[in-house]
Amino acid sequence: MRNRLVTLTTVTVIAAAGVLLTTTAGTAQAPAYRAPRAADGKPNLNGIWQALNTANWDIEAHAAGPSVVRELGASAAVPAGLGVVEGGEIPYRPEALAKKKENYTNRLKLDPEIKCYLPGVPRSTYMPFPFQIIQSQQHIMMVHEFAGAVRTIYMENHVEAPADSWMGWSNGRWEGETLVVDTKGFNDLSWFDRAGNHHSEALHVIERFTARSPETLMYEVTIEDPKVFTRPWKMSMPLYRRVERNAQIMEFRCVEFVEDLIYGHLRKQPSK
Amino acid sequence: MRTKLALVVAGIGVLLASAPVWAHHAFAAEFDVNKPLKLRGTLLKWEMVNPHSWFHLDVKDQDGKVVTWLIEGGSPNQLIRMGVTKNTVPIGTELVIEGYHAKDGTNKAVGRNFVLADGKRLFLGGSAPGGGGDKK
Amino acid sequence: MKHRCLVSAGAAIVFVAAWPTAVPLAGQGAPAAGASAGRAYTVPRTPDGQPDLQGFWTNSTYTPLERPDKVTKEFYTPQEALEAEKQAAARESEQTAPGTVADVHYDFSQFALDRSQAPLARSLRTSLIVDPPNGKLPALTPLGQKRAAEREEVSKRIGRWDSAESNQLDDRCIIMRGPGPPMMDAGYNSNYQIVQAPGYVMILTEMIHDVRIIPLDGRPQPHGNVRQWMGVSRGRWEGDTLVVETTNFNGKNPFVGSSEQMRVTERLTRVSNDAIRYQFTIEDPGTWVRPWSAEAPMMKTEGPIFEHACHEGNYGLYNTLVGARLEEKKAAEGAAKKGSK
Amino acid sequence: MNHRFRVPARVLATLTLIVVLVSIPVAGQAPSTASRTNGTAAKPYTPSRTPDGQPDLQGFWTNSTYTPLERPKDVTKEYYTPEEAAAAIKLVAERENEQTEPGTTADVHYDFSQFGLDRSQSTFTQSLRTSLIVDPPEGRIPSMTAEGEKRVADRAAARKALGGQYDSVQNMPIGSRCIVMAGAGPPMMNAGYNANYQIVQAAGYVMILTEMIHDVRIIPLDGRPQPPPGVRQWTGVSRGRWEGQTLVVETTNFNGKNPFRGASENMRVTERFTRTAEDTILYKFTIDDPSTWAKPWSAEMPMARTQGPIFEFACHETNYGIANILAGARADEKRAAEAAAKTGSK
Repeated sequence: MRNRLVTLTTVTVIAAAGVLLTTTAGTAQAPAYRAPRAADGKPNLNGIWQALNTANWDIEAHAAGPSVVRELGASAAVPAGLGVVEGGEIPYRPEALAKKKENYTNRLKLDPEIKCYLPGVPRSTYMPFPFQIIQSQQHIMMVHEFAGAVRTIYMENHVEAPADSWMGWSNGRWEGETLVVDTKGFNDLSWFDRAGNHHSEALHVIERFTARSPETLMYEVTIEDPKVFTRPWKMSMPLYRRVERNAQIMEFRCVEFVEDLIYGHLRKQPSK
Repeated sequence: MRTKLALVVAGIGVLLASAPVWAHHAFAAEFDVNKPLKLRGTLLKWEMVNPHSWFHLDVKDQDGKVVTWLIEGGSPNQLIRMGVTKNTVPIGTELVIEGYHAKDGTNKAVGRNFVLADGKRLFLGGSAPGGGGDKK
Repeated sequence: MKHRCLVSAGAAIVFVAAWPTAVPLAGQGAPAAGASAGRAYTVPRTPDGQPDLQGFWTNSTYTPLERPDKVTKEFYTPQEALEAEKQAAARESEQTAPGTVADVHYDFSQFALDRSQAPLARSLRTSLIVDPPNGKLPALTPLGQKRAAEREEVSKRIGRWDSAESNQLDDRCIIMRGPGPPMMDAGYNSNYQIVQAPGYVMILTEMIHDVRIIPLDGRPQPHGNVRQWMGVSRGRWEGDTLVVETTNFNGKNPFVGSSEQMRVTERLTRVSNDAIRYQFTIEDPGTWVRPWSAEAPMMKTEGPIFEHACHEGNYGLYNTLVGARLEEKKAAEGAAKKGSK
Repeated sequence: MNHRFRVPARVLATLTLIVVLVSIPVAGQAPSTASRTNGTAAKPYTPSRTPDGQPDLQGFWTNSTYTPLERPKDVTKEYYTPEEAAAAIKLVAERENEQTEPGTTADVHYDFSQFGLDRSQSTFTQSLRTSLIVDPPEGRIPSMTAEGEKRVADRAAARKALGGQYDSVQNMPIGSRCIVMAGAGPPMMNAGYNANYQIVQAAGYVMILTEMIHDVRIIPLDGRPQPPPGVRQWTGVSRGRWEGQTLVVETTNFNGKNPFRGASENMRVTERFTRTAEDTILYKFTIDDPSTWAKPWSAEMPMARTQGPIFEFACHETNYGIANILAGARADEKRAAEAAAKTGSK
C-alpha cells in the first residue's frame, strides 16, 4: 500500500475544549424492567437461558491457565474471569479452604462434572449449556441440557426434602417481579465449579430470578452452609435468552461418554 | 417366610405380564448365590439413592470387631411417595439382614430381607413406619 | 531476534536526508530543537469528544533506556543527536564477519528491518529515563536484589535450549517488548495502531498482535487473582492527556527486573499532528527504592499493521531444539566411544 | 432388580380385595369412544384448560400396568370380561409376588415389596384389553420385513462379537448402565416400577418428566420442523400439536442405539394423549418404520393419575452395581485362571 500521506483534516470540534465525555462510572439505575405477564398474571420467565461467563471454571476471580489434559492444549485451557462471587472471596472455614485446595490439585480425578454426575445447584445454572424454564402455576421446571439434570420448583404445598439429592429440593415463591427459590436437601457431592469449590449436605441455596430486559434475567444466589463457610455469601450474574430460531434443549446424555473413564479398568482383558 | 410356588391357574390362560422391560442387571452376577449370609447390626446410614439404595450397617464379627457392611436394597422413590423420609429409619436401628455376599469378597451384600429387632419386616409396603399403603 | 544487521551503503544516504525534515520532539523543558515556534497545537477530537490519538505510530528509537556512562547531560544538541544516531545506525549495520556466530542470520536491512529504514521517533534526549535525573534506574531494594539474584541463578542453571520453556519469551512467541506496559521499542516492527470508541482506547501492538483495550469509565482494578502478561489497564483523560494505570501483572515477564506488584502509569499526549509524547512512571517498592519515570516519543507512521502470527510459524524454535537434542546425542555417543571399557 | 420378590400373604389378600370391589375404572374396550366402562354412557369428559388455553394434562401420571404389549399366545379375544381381567391381574401379581427359593439365583435380590416396588403397591392402570397392541387386530407385533430381520440378526451378531455381557460395561443392558430406560421411549413404555410421569404445560410447550431416569421431553407446539437427520438422540426429537382435545406428538431422529422392539433409527413414533377422565389420560402410539415392519402398528394404554413427588432418580451417580459386577466377573476369571494353572501345571 503506497505511502500516500493522509492529511488529517482538523475536525472542528464543537465540544468545549477539555470537556471529558467519559461515561459516568457504572450504569445509572435504569428504571426496573417489567416482564410481560404469563397467563396466570405472574412475570413470564419461560424461555431457554444460558450464562455467558467463566463461573463454571471458577466462581472466584481467576487468571487464565493451562488445561489439565496436556493433549487438549489451548482448547481446554482455562479462560480468565473477573469472578461472580460478590466481594471477591468465598468465606471458607480454614479446614474447608484446605479441602478446596486439595480438590483443586486433584480436580481431574475429583470434579463430578468430569464423570457426568448431576451438577447440583447453582452450578447447573452456569454450566456452559442452556437450560429451559417451563413455567406453570403449580410447578416451574428447570430443564438443563447437561446430563439431563432437571429441577422441579414446587410453587405450592411446600414440604421439607424427603431425602438428600444432587439437585436438592426446591420450594419457590414470587416476590413481586422476582422468582425466589429456596433449596435444601443436597448431598455433599457436587461442586460449585471446576476449581474445587465445595459444600456440605447442610447447603442452603436461595436463588432470585428477575427479568432485567426482554432477553436477559438477573440471577442472584445466596449460599449458606455453616459447616463450610463462616458466613452466608452471594454470587450474581446475568442469564441470556437463546433467541436463535428453533432453539431447543438438545440431548447431552453424557453417561455413555464417561463409561470407559469410570469402568474401563474393569474391562475383561483379552486372554493373551 | 417361605410359601409354596403359586399354582398356575389353567384355563384363563397365563396372562404373561407384559415383561416390563426391567432395567436391572442380574444380581447374581454381583452377589454369590452360594454365599448366603445373615447379619445382625445397627444402622449407620441409609443411602437413599438410586438405582438401588444402600444400607450401611455396623456388624460385630465373631471376635467382636465392628465391621461396616454395605447392603443393597431397592430404589427409595416409591417409599418416598408413601411417606418415607430420611428420618423414618433412625440411625442406630437394630436390623437383621438375610442376603447374599458380594462376589468380589468385599463387605457388601444384597439384602434379601430386612427385619427389625421386633421381627417386623422393614417397610413392607403399607407397613412402612410412617408409610401407609398408597398414600391418598 | 538477532540485532546485528548488514546495511548497504545506499541505505545510509536515505538516513541523512530524513533527519532535518523530521520534527524532533520537543521535551517539555528542552530547547525545541528546530520545532517551528508556531501557534500552540490543539488536538483534534474523536466524534465522541475524546482527544484524537488515532492512527499508526512507532516508538522505534536509538535513544537507550539508561544514559550511557560517558554522557552526563540530559539533551544532545541536534548535531550531537545526529552524530549519536549515525553511530548507533552504523553499529546496527556493522558488517558481521563470515564464520562468526553473529553472521549466522539473515541480513535485517534486506528486509528493511533496521531502524533507519523506517520512521524513527527522534528525540534529543540522551536517555529515555528522565527521573532520576541521572537517567539511570534507581537502586534495587534488598528484595529486588534477592529476586534479581534468583533469576540470575535460574538462568545459569537452565540451558536456553533445554526446552521450549527455558527459552526467551520472544523466541517462544509469548510476548515481546512492544506492548509492555510500558510500551518499549521492539527492535523492529515497533508499530502501534490506536483506535478510539466511546469509553475506550484500543492500542494494537504489531508484535505480537497484542491488544490493550483501555476502558475509560473509572471501573476498579480486578481482584488480585487476575494476573495477566500485560496486566490490567484502566484509563482516564486529564485534559488532553490519556492517563493509564496498569496493575495485576503476572510477574512472568519482568520489566528490567520488576515484580508482579509493579504499577505502571502511562501518559499519552498528542503534541503535534505526527507526534505523541509517551511518558511512563514505574512504582514497584518491592524492586526499586523509589519510583522512576521515562519518556519516549511516538511518531506517526504508515499502516498497515500486518498480522504477526508468530507462534504459528515459529519453526525456528522447533528446529533449534531438534538441533540441540542432536548435538547432545552426538556428544554422548562421542563420550561413550572414547570411554568404552 | 430382577423380577422375583417375596410378599407375605397379607398384601396378596388386600390386592384381590381391591380388584373385585373396584369396578375397572378405565377401559377402552368399546372400540369407538373411549367412554367409561361401567356401562352407563357417561357424558364425554372435557378437560379443564391451562391458563394459556391448552387442554390441561398437568399432574403426576403412571402407565404401570399388568397388560402385556402383545396378546398372550393362548388368548384370542381383544377384551377380557371384568372378571377375567381381575383374575388375570391377580395371577400376574401372584407370579410377581411368588416366593423365591433360597439358594436359587432368583432369590439373590432384595424383596421388591419391602420397597413398595411391586406394581400392586402403587397406582396401576387397568384395562380390559388383552394386549396393549390394538393394531394389528391380533394384538401382536407384525412380522418383520427381510431388511428388519437382517438388521436384528446383524445387531445380535455385533452384540455377540463384543463378548460376554460382563466383559465390559458397554456390553451390559442400556438400562443397567443408567443411560436410558423404557419409560422415556418414545413410545413411553411401563418401566416395571417407578413408572411415573409429571406433565407441566407452559405457553407453547408440553413438558413430560419421566421418573426413570429423570428424562425430560420438552415438546414444542409451534409447528417448527424436525431437525436435520444429522441430529440423532436416544429419545429422538419430538414436535407436538393439538388436534381438538388430543395432543399429537411426532418423534423422529432416533440414534438407533436403543431400538424399540428391533426398530431402525428411521422409526417415526406418533403419540396421542387424550384426557378421557379426571384421573385418566388415554395414551396411544403408532410405530411407523417401513424398513422394519411393512405396515405401521399401534398400541394403546391408559395413564392413571397418581400422586407425586417424582423424587430425583440419580442413577449413574451411584450405580455401584456395575463396578461390583465387573469386579466380580474379573475376580471369577482370575480364580478360574489360577485353578486352571494349578491343575494344568507342567
